[in-house]
Amino acid sequence: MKAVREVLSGTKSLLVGMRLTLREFFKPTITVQYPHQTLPMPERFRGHIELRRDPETGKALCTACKLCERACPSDCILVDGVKLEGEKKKSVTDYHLNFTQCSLCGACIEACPSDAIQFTKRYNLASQTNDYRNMDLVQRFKDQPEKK
Amino acid sequence: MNAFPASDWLLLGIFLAFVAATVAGALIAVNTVRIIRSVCGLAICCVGLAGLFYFLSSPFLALMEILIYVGAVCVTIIFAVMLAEPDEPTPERLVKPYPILGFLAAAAIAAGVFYGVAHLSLDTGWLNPAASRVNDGSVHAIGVALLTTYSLPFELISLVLLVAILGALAIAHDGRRKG
Amino acid sequence: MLLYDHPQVYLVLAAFLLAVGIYGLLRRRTLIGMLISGELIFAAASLNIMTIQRFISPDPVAGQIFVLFIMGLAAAEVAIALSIIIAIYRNYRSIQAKELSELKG
Amino acid sequence: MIAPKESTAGTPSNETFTLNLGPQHPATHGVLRVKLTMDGEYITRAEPVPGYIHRMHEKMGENRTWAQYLPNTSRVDYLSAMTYTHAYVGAVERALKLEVPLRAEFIRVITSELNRISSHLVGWGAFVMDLGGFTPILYAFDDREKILDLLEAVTGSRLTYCYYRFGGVVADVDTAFLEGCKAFVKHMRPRLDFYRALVTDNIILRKRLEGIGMVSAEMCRRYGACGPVLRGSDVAYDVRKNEPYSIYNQFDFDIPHYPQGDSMARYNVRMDEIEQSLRIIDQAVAKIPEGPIMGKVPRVLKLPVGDFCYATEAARGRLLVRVSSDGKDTPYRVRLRTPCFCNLSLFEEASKGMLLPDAIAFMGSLDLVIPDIDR
Amino acid sequence: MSFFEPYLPAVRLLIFLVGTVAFVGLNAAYLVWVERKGAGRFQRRPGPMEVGPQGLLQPLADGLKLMSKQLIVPPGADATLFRLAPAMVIAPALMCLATIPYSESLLAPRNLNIGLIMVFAFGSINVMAIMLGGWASRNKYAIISAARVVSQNVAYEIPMLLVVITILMVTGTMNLNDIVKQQGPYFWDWNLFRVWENPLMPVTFVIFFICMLAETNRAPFDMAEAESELVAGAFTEYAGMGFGVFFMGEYANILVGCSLATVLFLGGWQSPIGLFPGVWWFFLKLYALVFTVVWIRWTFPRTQFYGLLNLSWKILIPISLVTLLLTAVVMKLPLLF
Repeated sequence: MKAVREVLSGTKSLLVGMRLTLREFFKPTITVQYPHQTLPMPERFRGHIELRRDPETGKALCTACKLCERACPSDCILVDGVKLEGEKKKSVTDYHLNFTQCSLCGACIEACPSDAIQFTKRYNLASQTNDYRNMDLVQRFKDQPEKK
Repeated sequence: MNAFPASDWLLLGIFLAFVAATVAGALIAVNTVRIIRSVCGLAICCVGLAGLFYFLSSPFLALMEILIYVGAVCVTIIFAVMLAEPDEPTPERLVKPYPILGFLAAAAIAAGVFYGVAHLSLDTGWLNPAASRVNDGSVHAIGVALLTTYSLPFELISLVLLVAILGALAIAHDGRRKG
Repeated sequence: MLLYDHPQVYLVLAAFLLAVGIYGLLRRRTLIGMLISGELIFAAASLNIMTIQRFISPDPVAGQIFVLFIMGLAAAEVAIALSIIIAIYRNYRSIQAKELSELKG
Repeated sequence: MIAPKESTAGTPSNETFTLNLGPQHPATHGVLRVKLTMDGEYITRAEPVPGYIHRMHEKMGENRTWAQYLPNTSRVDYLSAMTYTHAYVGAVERALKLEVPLRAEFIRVITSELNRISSHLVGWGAFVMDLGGFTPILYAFDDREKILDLLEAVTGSRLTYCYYRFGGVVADVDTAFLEGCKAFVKHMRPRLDFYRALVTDNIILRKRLEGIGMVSAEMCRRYGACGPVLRGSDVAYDVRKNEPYSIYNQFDFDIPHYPQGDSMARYNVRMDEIEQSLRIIDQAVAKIPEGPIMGKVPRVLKLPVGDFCYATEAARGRLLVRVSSDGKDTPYRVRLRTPCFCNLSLFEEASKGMLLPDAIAFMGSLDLVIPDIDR
Repeated sequence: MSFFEPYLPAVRLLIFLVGTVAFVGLNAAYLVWVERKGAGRFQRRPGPMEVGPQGLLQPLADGLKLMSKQLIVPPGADATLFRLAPAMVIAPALMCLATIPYSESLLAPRNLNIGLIMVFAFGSINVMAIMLGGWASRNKYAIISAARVVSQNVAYEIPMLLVVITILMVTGTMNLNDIVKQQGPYFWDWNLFRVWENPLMPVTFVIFFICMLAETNRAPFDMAEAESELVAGAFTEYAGMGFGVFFMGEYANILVGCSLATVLFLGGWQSPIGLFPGVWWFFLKLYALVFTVVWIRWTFPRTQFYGLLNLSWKILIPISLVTLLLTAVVMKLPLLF
């Protein structure tokens, strides 16, 4: 008798399961067809870092103080700068990021005293070449058009 | 058979293929070193035999041959091979005391048997088929005959099978949890 | 009359299967190999019976039933034989016929 | 030339054979190798061989500053990264006697519990996948996505959050997050019923889990097993209740525990824990105060000399971080006492005599994360 | 009488054989697509979408990929048997499908009186093929899988044959087309609903369906390729088209099983509502069953091995014996009065 009851309740549980999946079958899909559709990145998305621009002068805010270099747990930042004539602070001439080692922890941004670096929203960074071994952020900064 | 001009030759070809399968299967079954291949040989031989049964106007037996021999007997044998002989025989094992002599002796005996029986069957003047047949030999007729004329052997066979199953269980069950 | 309508063809084939089966029984060293050879001899017998019932017997059912019985017996035989082989393997760790000579003592 | 009898009368190696489960195997979910000695399909000995993904997380702590070690903590058990960071941050805060603002504590609790749910969802889905049911893991991922979206909006990352800092959290949550949490709790409760009907009540699953993989409380004690494994053996031990940290004593929740000690009990513990986490989130979202999110933290961190421990309840059990300081700005030693390592170590004893599929189910019920074992 | 007329039967035979092969090939390829699409829908994702509209060319791309891969024979494997095994899976399935009556006229050139036995005879070769493939791979997982396949198939052959005997008692013929013809033009005439001959007929159908799932090694009984336990079981060492043929053979066997269920229980090409009997009804029923198979696969976890055997020996075989006896009693009941 117990066996019969077990068979019946077992069958019922199977049928319930099948009903549930069938109901899911007719619901619309919820996935995003990635290369064709993309989602907006949230505000705090952590991409690789980039140099920020001073909205007034249009120059990089970075003063090459090298705090980010020291804060980085993975030693992937290399900064160099010179002191230009007639300016109070140094300005950055060389900012290399070894992105293959970067873990996007954000320690550099937190360490920066002048808020000169920020996260980008780039994420499609897989590549078959060694492109990101040595990202020249200064060059990238120069290539980018100034935002009006 | 539906007759179309080349159908006889087609049938002959199929027949020869079945004969070849039977012969080749039998030879593989006794001559290979690896036991698993000789089971395959048996399976091929049985498929060929099934085809011959078809030519002997018994499709039912042809299918039963496949069902029982290929589907049951061969599978059981392979299963036993898996259980009982997990490894290929080492070369050392294959060395026999008198390799050539043993082969010659066995071959001679087998050839003698073959010659005798084949000679007998070729020399006998075979009668023509009986003019009228008792029934049509269909599955229906087999079923009726099994339960009327041959009911006693049928019951005996079932008994033998039952005893075989029980015996197999009893023998194989012993020592199940020994290892 | 084509080849497949002659009883002799089937009978010679049956004789061949029988001979091969005997050869295998003599040559094989393992129990399973012997079992397979035995199956070949069964096959020879089935083929003979079927030939006779096809070409000579007035009752086409009898032969088929005999062959069915042979198949049943073969299945039973295989079941028993294999269980014995497995039991032997458990005791002797081998299915070589030679190893079993210990049974004598 | 007759071969000697012993050569064919098999050796013991004929009886059993060795089966390497892994390092690449669908059921180990990572690079764990278990060396199985099998007798047919029965396991006579199962020897876990960890170390294939050893990344020296403890050693790395010794050559970077206190703050630089923070990203490492999310990478040990990548499925419940929050609780790991919490333990490390907690240890350092205990050493420095830092005050954490109340709002930051609430945020920590909410994000930790969300993280626990997402971890249990993955664990549940992977467990059912080990048992051959592929669909549930995708339903679980659907729900997990909602959590990840919430957390990503706050922390900027979906897996290795690195969100807590000494003395608080790095960024404040907004009302959208809190509303999202409320909506998620509302969404998740019927989903749990759905999971129960689809998977938990399924007769096939019950037959596979009930009475399989028995682990007694005594065995747990011997091996130091913790978390759902321990609670599945009828020990209601939960760090959040028994040695309360953060502000967990302000919330009303139960410790689910089951007396059977089998795989089903561990499964049920996890499912019930999701419900309890939802309860905690519900209360925390309702009670969260306004205020700062960072306490006063010295610019350069130097811990006083000594050993400092902090235990949290990670999704897989009790996680203890012990930091030793010799007064410099880098740790002298960071020690992680991770739950999966202890949970795995009882596998060898408990899986003796099991069938292979049962062992796989048992391993799934331990819910192992391999980097957590190897560190 | 034209020149070609005597050849017509041969041409018809040829067309039928080519048609069967094409049917199997197309189905095996597109059942993979159906499975992937179905799995996708059950999991609320669209499934293959990239190759062709709705991913319709995906099987083609898969086939191309598999064909371009090398068939690796692992060292130590029995190369002959290793290569032979995939062929042994697909060939019997073709033979089985050749016996199925797709419609009243679209059936095997020789109307086989024992079509049912033929299906079972050739269906039984499948076990041996998977077993040989597993054994020949010389892989521990594959050998475990091969051993499982045998005990599973032996266990489920018994209730399946008992159920088929029940059907045979009800219909009294082994000719598949006659079995279909006996089932009338309305759905209550199907064998499935012939409760006056055997009150447990729907249960019989369920048993048959479960056995069919087990015989074709489908989830939740996919012991042979339990991927979380045995990696890919007997197919672990197969690469490229060797694996592809095994895969096709599996789907061809599902097709055989579902066709047989359609013929034996669901009235084959008979219309359920008395209108337009024909091949389309057959396919409708067939693919409904195939869909159910996919549906079951993506709903349940895998059974445990002893659970599987217990289900067969402790539940299915007793119940099928009961239905067998019940059918006999009901059929002979009129003799009592």
